[in-house]
Amino acid sequence: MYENVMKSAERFKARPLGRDQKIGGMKQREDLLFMKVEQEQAVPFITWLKELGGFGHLVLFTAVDFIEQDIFQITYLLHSYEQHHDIVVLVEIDRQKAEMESIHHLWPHAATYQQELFEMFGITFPGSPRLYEDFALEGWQGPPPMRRDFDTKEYSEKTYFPRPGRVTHDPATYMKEQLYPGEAQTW
Amino acid sequence: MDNDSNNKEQLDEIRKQLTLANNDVREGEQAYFCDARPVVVEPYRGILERFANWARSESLWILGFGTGCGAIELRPLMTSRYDMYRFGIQPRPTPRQAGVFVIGGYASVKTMKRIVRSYEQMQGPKFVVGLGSCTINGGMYWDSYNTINRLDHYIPVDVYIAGCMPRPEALLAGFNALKAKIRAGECDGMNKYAQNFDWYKANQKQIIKHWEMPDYNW
Amino acid sequence: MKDIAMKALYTLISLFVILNYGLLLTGTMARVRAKVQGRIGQPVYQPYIDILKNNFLRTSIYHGVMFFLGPVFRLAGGLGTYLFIPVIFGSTIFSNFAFSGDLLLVMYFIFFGQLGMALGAGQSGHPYSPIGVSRGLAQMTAFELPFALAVISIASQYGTLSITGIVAAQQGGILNWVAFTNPLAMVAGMISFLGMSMDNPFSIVLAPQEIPIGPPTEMNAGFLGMLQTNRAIFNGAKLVLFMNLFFGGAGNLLVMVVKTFLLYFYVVFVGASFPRFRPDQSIRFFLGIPTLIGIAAVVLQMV
Amino acid sequence: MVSPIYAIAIPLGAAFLLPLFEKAGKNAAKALVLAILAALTALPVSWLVVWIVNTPNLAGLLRVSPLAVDTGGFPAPISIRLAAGIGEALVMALVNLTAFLGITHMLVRSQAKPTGKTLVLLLTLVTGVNGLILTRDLFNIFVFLEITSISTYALIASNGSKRAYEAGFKYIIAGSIASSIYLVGVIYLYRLTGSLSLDHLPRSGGTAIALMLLTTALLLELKPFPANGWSLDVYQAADPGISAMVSAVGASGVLFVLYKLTPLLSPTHLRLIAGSGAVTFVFSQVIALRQTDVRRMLGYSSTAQIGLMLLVIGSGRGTIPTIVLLGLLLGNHMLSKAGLFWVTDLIDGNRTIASMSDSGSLPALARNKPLLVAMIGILLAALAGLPPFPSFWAKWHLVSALVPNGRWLLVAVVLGGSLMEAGYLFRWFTRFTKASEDPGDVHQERIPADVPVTTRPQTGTVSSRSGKEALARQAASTAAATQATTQTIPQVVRQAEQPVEISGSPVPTIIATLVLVFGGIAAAVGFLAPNQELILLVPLAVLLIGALLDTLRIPSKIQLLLGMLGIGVYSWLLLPSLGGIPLVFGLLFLVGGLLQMIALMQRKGHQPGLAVLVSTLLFSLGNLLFVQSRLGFFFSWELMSIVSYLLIVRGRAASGAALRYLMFSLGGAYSILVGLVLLPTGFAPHATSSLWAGILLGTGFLIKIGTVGLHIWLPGAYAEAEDEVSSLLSSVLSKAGLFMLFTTAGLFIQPLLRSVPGVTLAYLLGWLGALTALAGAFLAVFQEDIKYTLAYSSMGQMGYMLLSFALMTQLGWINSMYLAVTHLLFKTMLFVAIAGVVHRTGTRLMYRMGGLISRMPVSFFSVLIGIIALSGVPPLTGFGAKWMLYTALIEKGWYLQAGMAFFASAIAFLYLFRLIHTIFLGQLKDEHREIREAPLWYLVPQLIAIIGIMLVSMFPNLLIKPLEMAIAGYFPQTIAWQGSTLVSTLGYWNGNAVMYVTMGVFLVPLVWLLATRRKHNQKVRQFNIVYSAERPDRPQTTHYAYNFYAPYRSALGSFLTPWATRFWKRVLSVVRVVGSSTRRIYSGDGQTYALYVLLYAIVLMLLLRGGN
Repeated sequence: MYENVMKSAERFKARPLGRDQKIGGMKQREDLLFMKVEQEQAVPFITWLKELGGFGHLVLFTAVDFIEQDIFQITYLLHSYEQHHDIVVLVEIDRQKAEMESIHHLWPHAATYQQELFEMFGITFPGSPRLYEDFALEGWQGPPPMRRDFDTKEYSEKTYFPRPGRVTHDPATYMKEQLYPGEAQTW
Repeated sequence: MDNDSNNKEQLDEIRKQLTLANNDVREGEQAYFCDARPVVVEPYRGILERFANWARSESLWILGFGTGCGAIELRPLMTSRYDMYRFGIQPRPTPRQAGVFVIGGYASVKTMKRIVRSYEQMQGPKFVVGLGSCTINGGMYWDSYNTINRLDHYIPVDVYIAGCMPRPEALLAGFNALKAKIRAGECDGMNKYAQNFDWYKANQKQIIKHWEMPDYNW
Repeated sequence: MKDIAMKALYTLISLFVILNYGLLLTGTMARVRAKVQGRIGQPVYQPYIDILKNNFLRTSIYHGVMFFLGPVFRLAGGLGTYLFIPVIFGSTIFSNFAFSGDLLLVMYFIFFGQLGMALGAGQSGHPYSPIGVSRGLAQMTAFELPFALAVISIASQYGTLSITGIVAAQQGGILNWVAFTNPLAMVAGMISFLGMSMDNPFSIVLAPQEIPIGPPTEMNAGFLGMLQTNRAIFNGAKLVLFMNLFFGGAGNLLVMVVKTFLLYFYVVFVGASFPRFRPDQSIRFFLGIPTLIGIAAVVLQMV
Repeated sequence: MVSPIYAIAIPLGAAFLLPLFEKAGKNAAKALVLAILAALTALPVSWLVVWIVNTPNLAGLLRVSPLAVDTGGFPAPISIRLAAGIGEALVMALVNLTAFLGITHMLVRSQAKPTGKTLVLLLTLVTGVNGLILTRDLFNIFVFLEITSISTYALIASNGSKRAYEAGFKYIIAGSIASSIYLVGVIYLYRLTGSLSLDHLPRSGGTAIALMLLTTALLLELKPFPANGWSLDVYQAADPGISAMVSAVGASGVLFVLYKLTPLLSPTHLRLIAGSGAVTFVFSQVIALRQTDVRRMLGYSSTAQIGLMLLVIGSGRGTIPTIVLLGLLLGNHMLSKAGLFWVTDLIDGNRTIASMSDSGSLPALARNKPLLVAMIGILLAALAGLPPFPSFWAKWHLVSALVPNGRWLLVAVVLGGSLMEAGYLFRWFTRFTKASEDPGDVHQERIPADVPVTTRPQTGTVSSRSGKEALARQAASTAAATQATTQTIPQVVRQAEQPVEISGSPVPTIIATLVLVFGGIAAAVGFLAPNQELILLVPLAVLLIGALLDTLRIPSKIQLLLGMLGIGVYSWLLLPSLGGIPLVFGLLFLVGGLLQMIALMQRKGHQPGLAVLVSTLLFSLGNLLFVQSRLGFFFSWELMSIVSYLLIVRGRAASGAALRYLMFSLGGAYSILVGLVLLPTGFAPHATSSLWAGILLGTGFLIKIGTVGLHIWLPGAYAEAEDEVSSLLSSVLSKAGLFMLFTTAGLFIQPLLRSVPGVTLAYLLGWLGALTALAGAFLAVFQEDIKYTLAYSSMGQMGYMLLSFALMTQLGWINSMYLAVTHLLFKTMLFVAIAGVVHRTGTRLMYRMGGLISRMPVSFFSVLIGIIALSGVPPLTGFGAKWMLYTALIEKGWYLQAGMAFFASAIAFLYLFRLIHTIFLGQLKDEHREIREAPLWYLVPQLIAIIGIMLVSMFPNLLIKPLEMAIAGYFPQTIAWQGSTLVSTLGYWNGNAVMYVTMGVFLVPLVWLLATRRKHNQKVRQFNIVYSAERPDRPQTTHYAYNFYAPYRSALGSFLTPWATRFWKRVLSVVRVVGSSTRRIYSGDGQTYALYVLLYAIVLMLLLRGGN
């Protein structure tokens, strides 16, 4: 399995994030593989995975805003029922030109993910059905709220009548001081 | 009423004020909806109103609409552990018949739209219980882009129950507080809403786009 | 003139008794159900407060003339049904207007309220209302069949369709009751009574979770109060009818209270023990065994 | 008197001289031919006139001595004698008239005018036929046979087409074989007896085989089944004008010869002739059913008619002389068949008329040339044996001759064949009225796709960013779609509206039709006069007057007013003379009919046939009230059926339904016919008779009532007829069967089995009634089409009436009539109110309506009252009916029927609620936002009916007491009155008190609500509903109406299978299969046909041997 995918990955210029490589300081599961692929090769690669690689199930489809590198990382999580194996395809796209090929022709339900991604991140998927319709936010008029340059606190304060007198405590200190003063040492 | 034309014009003027423009209803759909404004209804006087208030307080019908995570606390309230029926409280599936609206925690903008519509469909006098911190000041969602912070800017609230989550005991205490308030004749959210309708509506419309309904959902 | 005045007075007394009895019975049974569920339950007088509260509501909405008349029809149906049944055997006060017609009149007058209510609910324009009505009517046609067969069996047994006559024939000991002289008719009738009560196995009409309470979805305030009032009276009327038909009627109020309480208790007992049927299941149920029992009861009278 | 010899000499001479005349000018020759034929027609007519003037009565007329001429001056055995008796004169007149009209037709038509040669041949043919009719010499007959045959071959072949030559050749082969056999027979006979004169041949035995040879030959000439394949190509291949001549004229001569032979023949011969006729009749009809070409179908019909006449000849003497019967049938056949052939000739632009399958232009024809279509209708009715045409009377007398002799097989053949004939003839006729949308079968009514009616986009929410564009795009696309549909519709219509041209003059056909009509009326007068029942012809007079007004294009309103006036006067004169049950039904028919006619006043302009048919229908219903004789009754009954058929067929998509109605009506009528003949004491009220009479009459009446199993026609007829006419049919006409049941009630009370005294026909009727009530209710529940719902509801209600009637107790009968009267009132309300709704909304599908209460409050109120009255909810009239029904049932001991009836009445609630809810309550549709209340003419009858219902509800004894009086004396008294309380042995009912109590209990909560909800009770609109905090998208998606009782359907499962429909479909398919497989014996090969002819002859001979 692994070899098979790797062989084709070369064709699509997909780069595995090595199995032994620790991501976030933890060892990966045996049945999970991360692949990084260029934007142009992403959909062909996913198509190959679906049609020939046996990864018939689109489990998850989301995006991460790496504002520091000025990219959106799009994440496709695929699953193969035959091999009991997951594969994560990571694609980085330009944050300034947030546009990605649609995969709704592979999985119809991907259209809904894309609708959500458009609403939350402003990533467009040309040709995706109902892309510009409201998904979760009815009549949202601000910038896409999940972009990290969108200041939700400021927006909230501006929009939702903050009640004055709100105090924020650090839970650990607050607990120590207020609730369990005698047991402070046990913490 | 005489047929004096002056008088008639005046009446028309008054009637115009009593009807809503319903600007948010789509073209050609005005005829589907009632366009009357909510009106302030004077309470009965004296002992009759006190008696009525007692009856209202002893028969609290909750609208079965779990708007947020706090609604989970209503279930144990119904079952044998807490048994809210003892206090004359029972759930009701339709706003037409319910008298108490328990806002179960955080209210996103999307939910808020439904809350307002349902609130308006309830028949007065109607009472609102804000459940959990989220309804008071946004709670843990205080800086969320999509969750309101203060419920009382959108609909009149009679009782707040603080906590995240408040336990069923707190809810019962809240209901009892509501009962006391009702008996004291202090719960007049319905008239408050009607009186300050434009303010409430402006607040609601500030956050809720695509209203697509009449301004007051009869 | 004096006669009419007296009759009016008797009617008022009779209605007063049945209204209070019906409300208290409803309250009591709610407590019984609560006990089954391990709760304490609402106060016995809760139905009174609910009706009061609904009538005290300051605003209300209506959808049109038929919507307005729906509850009127319903309550008129309940009152009429009750008033055409003699409640206490041999009592002038509680004989009501039983002289205007016999059992057939009562059986058909039950439809009066249902039809009117269905029309009122229909005008609300809410899709759940006609869904509820369609289920209710469909179920009604099914449970009326065994009931009708039971009634026919009794009528042929005693040679009368007069309720007073049927009660009179059952006097003189517990063994003279239809329940013992014609047990098949009683069984068929009592099964359809379950359907008529719309309690649990057959409560799909209201289905609070699925189609929020069905026909009266849009009913509010005073309209709802009127429906609740009717519920008490109509329940009482049905209980009295079944008591008269199968269990020897009642010679005084106390006997009536005991018998009807037990009858209602039976409904609640079944309701608390069984889950709910789908409409097609309940139709098939009533058209099956209970109808066969009813036919058997009728055939036994023929041979 | 002119000698008969001229009848032969003139045409023969003229035929030879014609080429000479042609030299003088074509027109001279044509004029000569016409003059000769006119003279030939006039000749026998002149004899007839002289005889009729000289003889006082019919019997004398039949015994008049024939006009005989011995040729050559020698007496008969030596010379050839020509003799013309009454029969000869009659047949000759008909033959020559038809020939005259036929040649005229061919001369005046625009294309394929006959050449001189054709005229010569036609004259020769006429000569031959005249000779056949007149001569009394067997060999001379052979000569004329040959003359006829040869001219026929030549005529057929004169068309010049390949098919015509082939057809002619086959004809020659078969004809030659027949001639040879005849010649052998003649020789044999001469050898045996030494004489060939019909008047001198011995009537004793020994000549059987010789006579059989003659008979066989003549039979073969008459194209008997199955040895007739050779003749049938003629009809399709030859010129229709010539087909008409061959079909109408050619055969009649041979037929008459056979008739002349009958005195010589033994009973075995006759039986063979009758059998041959019967076989031919029935099989030709079966095959005709499967024909796709109209001329071929008419050809089979001709063969069948000849078969019928053979049957008449062979079945011997009946109630009236054979010759009269034969004359009626022959005249009817000749004129109608020739007329039909001519019509196909007239409208033969692209042969569309001649094809059964492709007939798109026929409706256009009906619109453009209504008179022509009316004429076709008359000709078809005559051919099918409907009153008052001659063959109707012949059919009656034929059956009444056959039944007492116990010849059941022949009766079955005659009636079954006639039924099939009416079936295929009118199937063709319905093509003229067929609309583009014909629902065909009732159980598969097509529900059109729900086209988007608004141009509004259908999505609930539209995104902010591109919302406007999306909205605009959607709106544009919808608008385009709408435009496209509006553009295509006129195209479709234009396609259907092909102009239909008439080529030639219809005058000869019109004359034939008129002769038929007047012959029919003369026959009617002749047959009805002996019983002093000429008053039964009043509906016919109305029909004629109305037809006249219609041709003058008098507006329908005026016609209707005249009709109402006429019915008013008629009722005024008739009703006081009636009493008891007839009076009740008289009021019901006539006054109820008047009520219905008010609704028809809504029609604007000239509606061809509407007013006249309605008036005629009501008059013929009036006939039933007082008719005494069996024949008179049967005449009135059939007249009513055919008139109501014509009314139904006017509906927009009613052709299939109307045809079903006609078929079941005729089937019922034939059943009644046999039943009537079986009644020994004649038709009189409460006659008691044999069981079979009861069963047959009962079946006929049950069909009219629409009992379950026989109800197939009912829903379609009621639903597809025009909306106001449906009301008339359902509320008035359906009671005709019930009335007849009441009138013949005595038939139904005898026990079926001696051992079980309780089981009578009435007992069966009771079960049927209960089943009908249940089936009607169940079928009504699951309809989407409102008129089908009402139609099935009518069926269910008729079931209650039947059940009550069948009880045969006082209360039962009172209830049956009480139901009949109240059903009239509430069905009027329902049907007319629904007619108004359909008129305004333009749809009959319930789920497309909704919320109309605000737009049509009066109609709503009327429907509300109607459904309360129908359902039996107190305090309105329905409860009285239910109370009486159950009381009577339980008194009688019919407990299970009572249970069934109760179940049916509970089911009725389902469809009634559905009816009122889906139309008037729920969500108002956009397209109905501006509609108005129903027209005033619709409201008036509804209001009258409401007043009636309210009165009867308030004071039930207003109706029940007169009904009680109407049936006083029939049954022992089982009910009593205590004030206004009706007391039975079981229970009691005080309608008055119930009304007061109900009003009381209704007022109390009403006043309470009005008082407490006086203020701050906001009236809201249709979308202000609790919709899970959402808003409804569109009224269409919010209105719960389609498939309303889905759970019930799934609960009942296979119980709802339409068994009856399935059964009748199976019957139809069996008949069709028989037709198709029988048709296979016609291989189209001349040799095979010749073989058939020979085999046929041999089989006949063998049968004769076996018979001896």
